[in-house]
Amino acid sequence: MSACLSDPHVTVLYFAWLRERVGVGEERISLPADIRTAGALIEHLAARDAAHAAAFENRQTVRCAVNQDFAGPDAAVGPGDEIAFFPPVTGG
Amino acid sequence: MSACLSDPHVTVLYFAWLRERVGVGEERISLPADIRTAGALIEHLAARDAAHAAAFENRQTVRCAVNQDFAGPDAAVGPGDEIAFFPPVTGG
Amino acid sequence: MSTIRVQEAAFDTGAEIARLTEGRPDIGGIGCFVGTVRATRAHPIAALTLEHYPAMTELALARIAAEATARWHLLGCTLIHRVGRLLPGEPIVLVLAAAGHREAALEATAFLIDWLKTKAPFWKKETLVDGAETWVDARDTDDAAAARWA
Amino acid sequence: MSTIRVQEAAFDTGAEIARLTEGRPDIGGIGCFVGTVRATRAHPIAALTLEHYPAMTELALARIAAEATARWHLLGCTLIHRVGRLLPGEPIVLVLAAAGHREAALEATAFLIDWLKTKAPFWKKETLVDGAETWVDARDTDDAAAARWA
Repeated sequence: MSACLSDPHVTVLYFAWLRERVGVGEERISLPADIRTAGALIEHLAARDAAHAAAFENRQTVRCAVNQDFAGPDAAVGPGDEIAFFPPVTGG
Repeated sequence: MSACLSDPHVTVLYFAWLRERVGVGEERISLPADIRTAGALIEHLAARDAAHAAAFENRQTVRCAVNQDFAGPDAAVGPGDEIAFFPPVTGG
Repeated sequence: MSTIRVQEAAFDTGAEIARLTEGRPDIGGIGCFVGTVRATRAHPIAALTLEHYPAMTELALARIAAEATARWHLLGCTLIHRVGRLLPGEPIVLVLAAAGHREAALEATAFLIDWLKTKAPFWKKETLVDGAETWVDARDTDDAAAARWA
Repeated sequence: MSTIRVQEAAFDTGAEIARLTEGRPDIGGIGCFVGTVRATRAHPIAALTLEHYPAMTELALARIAAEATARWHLLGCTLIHRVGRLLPGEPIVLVLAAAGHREAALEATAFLIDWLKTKAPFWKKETLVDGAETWVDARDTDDAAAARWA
């Protein structure tokens, strides 16, 4: 949210089997101007390569947090945000 | 219950404020042949003296156990039994 | 397996949990309740004195533990109740219930303390800071809490 | 007052209860839940590995603690969650809720573990005795348990 318009990047984090499928726990990606929600970001990421496609293959089991707060697919995302994707939590 | 008919005694125990009012925690008393329930025993004891009368003055707040098991006023009592009287319990 | 004790000494909750769970990897959750002597500005007690019916107490506690064990298939259960004179902040009672899953462990814990409060022969006398002594009255809410498990 | 910790090391439940209740004679009851790594003959796991989202975890736990504190007027609350590799029988999570009376303490304890299971970013991977590894699936019953507090 603390965006610098000249740096349209977001930090994307992956946990549990999403991390294993993507192959990295964290990546910094350039955010296209037309990607404004977490749901749109998922589509954008899933189209990148086979690893990302596999991670997002079952959208129903993917949960999201934007800037360390749980968020749905309609949540706004913008430059500077930290967006995390992970399966439903299983702590406790 | 393990009665010896030649020894018609019961052990009566008192706890909390019943003990304080009666003045003793335990007494061995001779059980008249016509006293066959805990309720009848209360009436018998309450008639003994002022201390017992004071202990049993509010029957609604007196609870009973016969041979270490909670019992109502209709519970059978007989020679050899241990009968305890006390207020509603307040542990925990 | 149940541990039932009535004692004057304080108990060690961590050690009791360790004892309960030792060698039992089939346990998935332990519910616990510790009751303490409560003193507030509105009700400034100096001490609580716990009396009980020695010949009956452990029997009554064992019955309560057996009931909980049967209802919730507990893998272990601990009831420790102190007697004698206790000061504000001191622990009075420890309830532990171990089960495969948390729902059973926590429900059984609530059941155990509810039943203990209404079906075990303990009586509390309060000593106020001015020295006045009063036997604590049973609470209707305790009867209601116990009744929900009937 | 809340204590929130995420750590690899085991915790000392007795010490945490002591820390929570120290100098607080207005506390009348402490509810507690300890979750442990469960292994059974039907499901013989060798280890559980806990992963979490470090930047978010303590924040999420603090939100859960704040919600419980507000709803049940808690006098203190502790949430400790372990991460890393844990063996069968080892403790995973500690929940403590201190209140004036037992009803609030025990209800808050159930709420805290229910919400923690569905609203804190932890993930469990099981290692079976044959070496196979599987990410644990979320349980529908956990969502249902959390939903009853909505």
